[in-house]
Amino acid sequence: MRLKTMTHTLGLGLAMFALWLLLSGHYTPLLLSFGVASCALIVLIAARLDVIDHEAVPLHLSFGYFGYLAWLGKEIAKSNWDVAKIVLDPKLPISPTMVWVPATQRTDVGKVIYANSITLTPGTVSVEIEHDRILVHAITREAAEGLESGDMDRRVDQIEAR
Amino acid sequence: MESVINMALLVFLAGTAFAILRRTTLFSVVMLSGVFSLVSAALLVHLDAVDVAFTEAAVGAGVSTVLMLSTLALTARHEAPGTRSRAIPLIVVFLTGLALVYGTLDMPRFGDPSAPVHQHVAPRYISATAHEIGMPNIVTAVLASYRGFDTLGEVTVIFTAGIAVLLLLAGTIREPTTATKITAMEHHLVLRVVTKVLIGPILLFALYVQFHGDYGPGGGFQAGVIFAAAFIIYALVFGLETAGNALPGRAVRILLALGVLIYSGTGVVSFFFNKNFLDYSVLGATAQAGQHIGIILVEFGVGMTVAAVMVSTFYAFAGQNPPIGDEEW
Amino acid sequence: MFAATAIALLVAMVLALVRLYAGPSLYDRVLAANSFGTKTVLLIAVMGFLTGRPDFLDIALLYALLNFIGTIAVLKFFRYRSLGDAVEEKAASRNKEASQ
Amino acid sequence: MIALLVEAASWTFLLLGAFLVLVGALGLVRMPDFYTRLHPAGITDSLGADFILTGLVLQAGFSLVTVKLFLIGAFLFFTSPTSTHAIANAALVAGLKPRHAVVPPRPPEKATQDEEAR
Repeated sequence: MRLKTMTHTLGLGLAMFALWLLLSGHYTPLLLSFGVASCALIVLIAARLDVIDHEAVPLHLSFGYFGYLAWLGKEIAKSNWDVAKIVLDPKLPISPTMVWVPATQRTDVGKVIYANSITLTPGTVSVEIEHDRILVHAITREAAEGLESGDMDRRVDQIEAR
Repeated sequence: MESVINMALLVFLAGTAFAILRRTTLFSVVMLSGVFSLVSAALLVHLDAVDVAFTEAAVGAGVSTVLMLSTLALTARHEAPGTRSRAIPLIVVFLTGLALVYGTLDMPRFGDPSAPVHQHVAPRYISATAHEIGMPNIVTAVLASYRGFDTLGEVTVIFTAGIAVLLLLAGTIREPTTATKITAMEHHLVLRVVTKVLIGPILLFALYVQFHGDYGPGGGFQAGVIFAAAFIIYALVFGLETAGNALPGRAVRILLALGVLIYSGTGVVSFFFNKNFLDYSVLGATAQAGQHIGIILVEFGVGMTVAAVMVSTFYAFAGQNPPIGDEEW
Repeated sequence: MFAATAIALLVAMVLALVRLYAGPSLYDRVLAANSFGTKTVLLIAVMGFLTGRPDFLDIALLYALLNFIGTIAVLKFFRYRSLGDAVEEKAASRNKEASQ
Repeated sequence: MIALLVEAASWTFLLLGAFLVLVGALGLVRMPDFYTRLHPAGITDSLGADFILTGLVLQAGFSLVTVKLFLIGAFLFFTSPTSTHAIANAALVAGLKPRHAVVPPRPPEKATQDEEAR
């Protein structure tokens, strides 16, 4: 087994056990041993399903990700406010637009983070992903232009950089 | 406030049921029944029947939509218009409804502690669970120990249903062909990555529910469904063939029987100690410890059978290549 | 205040039901059903606090984890017209003839 | 004093969340076509849900309940954009045209690389 795979396996096992401890709330020897057994079983199943890799256990983007989340939270709040204003406006001032925006991330995980960030901010939804671009439906021209400026794209690039 | 929520949810439930009756596009019926399941889960939570709500949630969110859609893929998309008169069925339904409403007049008030159902064995379960079984969740104690024999029957029903589905559908599964397969949505980036990340937590949640049935809502039935849901989502995204290679249908069928065997085997052990079937007291040093061990084993058997039935039913349905129609949606 | 939140959620659920019934396209219905699911998660969480028993959260957690399975099944259904491994159309009909 | 502040913050979050969920649901009814309806649905899924969960977290104090509420938020964070994307993609693939926007053609020169990229 390659070292990298081993790190991912270990990472998955530990993450699962941490999740068990958080969910359980009963820390008796019996339940803790069930927890260990469960995590071992999950790692076994995951290995069998071949889902242990950098995509399932994205250890490589641990730290930059939190800074990104804070920025994303701010963006989500802003765009929520924008869309809420549109909905409550009696005139319903929408100008729906569809554009392809470039996705410059190197890895698939990066592209998924980018695509899901686009969807999470109301006002823009990623509709289709191709290898280096994403088709976006935006509710207003401005929302589409905001994405085309490439700010979010660059920030996702940054958390990807090791 | 409580009753406002209650009424609102009941109205939703009735409204959804009427909408299901009215629609003839089966696809929207599938969506509506998803909503029906959500509302009934919320209602059951509100009525304090948390274990039942849990089951409803697991089945409704995890498997029922998938199974209904795979049935749609094999059959028609529109309800066939009825050809006979609707008058007679309407009268029958109306009279039955009247009879049922008449029946409710004699029923005790909702939550009435002097109602017969609360006078029979329930008080004994409630007072005795603490010292006889020693676990906080009385539902699990009743299900797996006091009424262990009933539950064995239920598991056998599920087992039989699984076998029946396999017998009905397995014969018509087509062999894998040499034709090009549009396997999987594996190239569907978002789904692939999110599924990979979430399979671990879903499996863990299933096992958490499995082993914490003694303390809170949950147990083998719910855990089995959630466990199966993890495999179903894997099969949806990575393709049935990949899933079949990782977890072959034969292995699932063995687990299907093994679960029931674990359950009844746990019951048989007590024969060797001159006790009744499914009397777990002999399994541990003290009667209470024995009960605990017995319940854990039995629930494990339940979970295994339920998960296996769900997975093999999904395999049987999805494994059929549907006739590709050009029917308008 | 939990009550106010719960009522707001119930009203939002009615609106989602309106969209679910009105459609017009199938995707509108899926979207409405999905949105209804999120609101149910929140309602169950709020109801746990309203009745003073927040251990109900396990059910909300379950929905949060599993509710997207149905949507994925819908996507697969429309993309490939099958939940299993769809075979390309021509190949499928050829296969059908061969088996007869 | 601090307890009072936490209480007030909690109610604020709950009411704001409830308001946003309502606005999202209203948008779901008001918007003219499927693709535009995706956006208000996103309000409910993102900030509406987060605010309500935050309000509940403040009520729960520091306990396992908090952890579970946080986990609900985290799982919704993964699953809700995924389902929205899945529905939108299903609609596009099945040929549902946006009523108020034009689907731009894909830039042709890169279409052939698609297969090799995988």
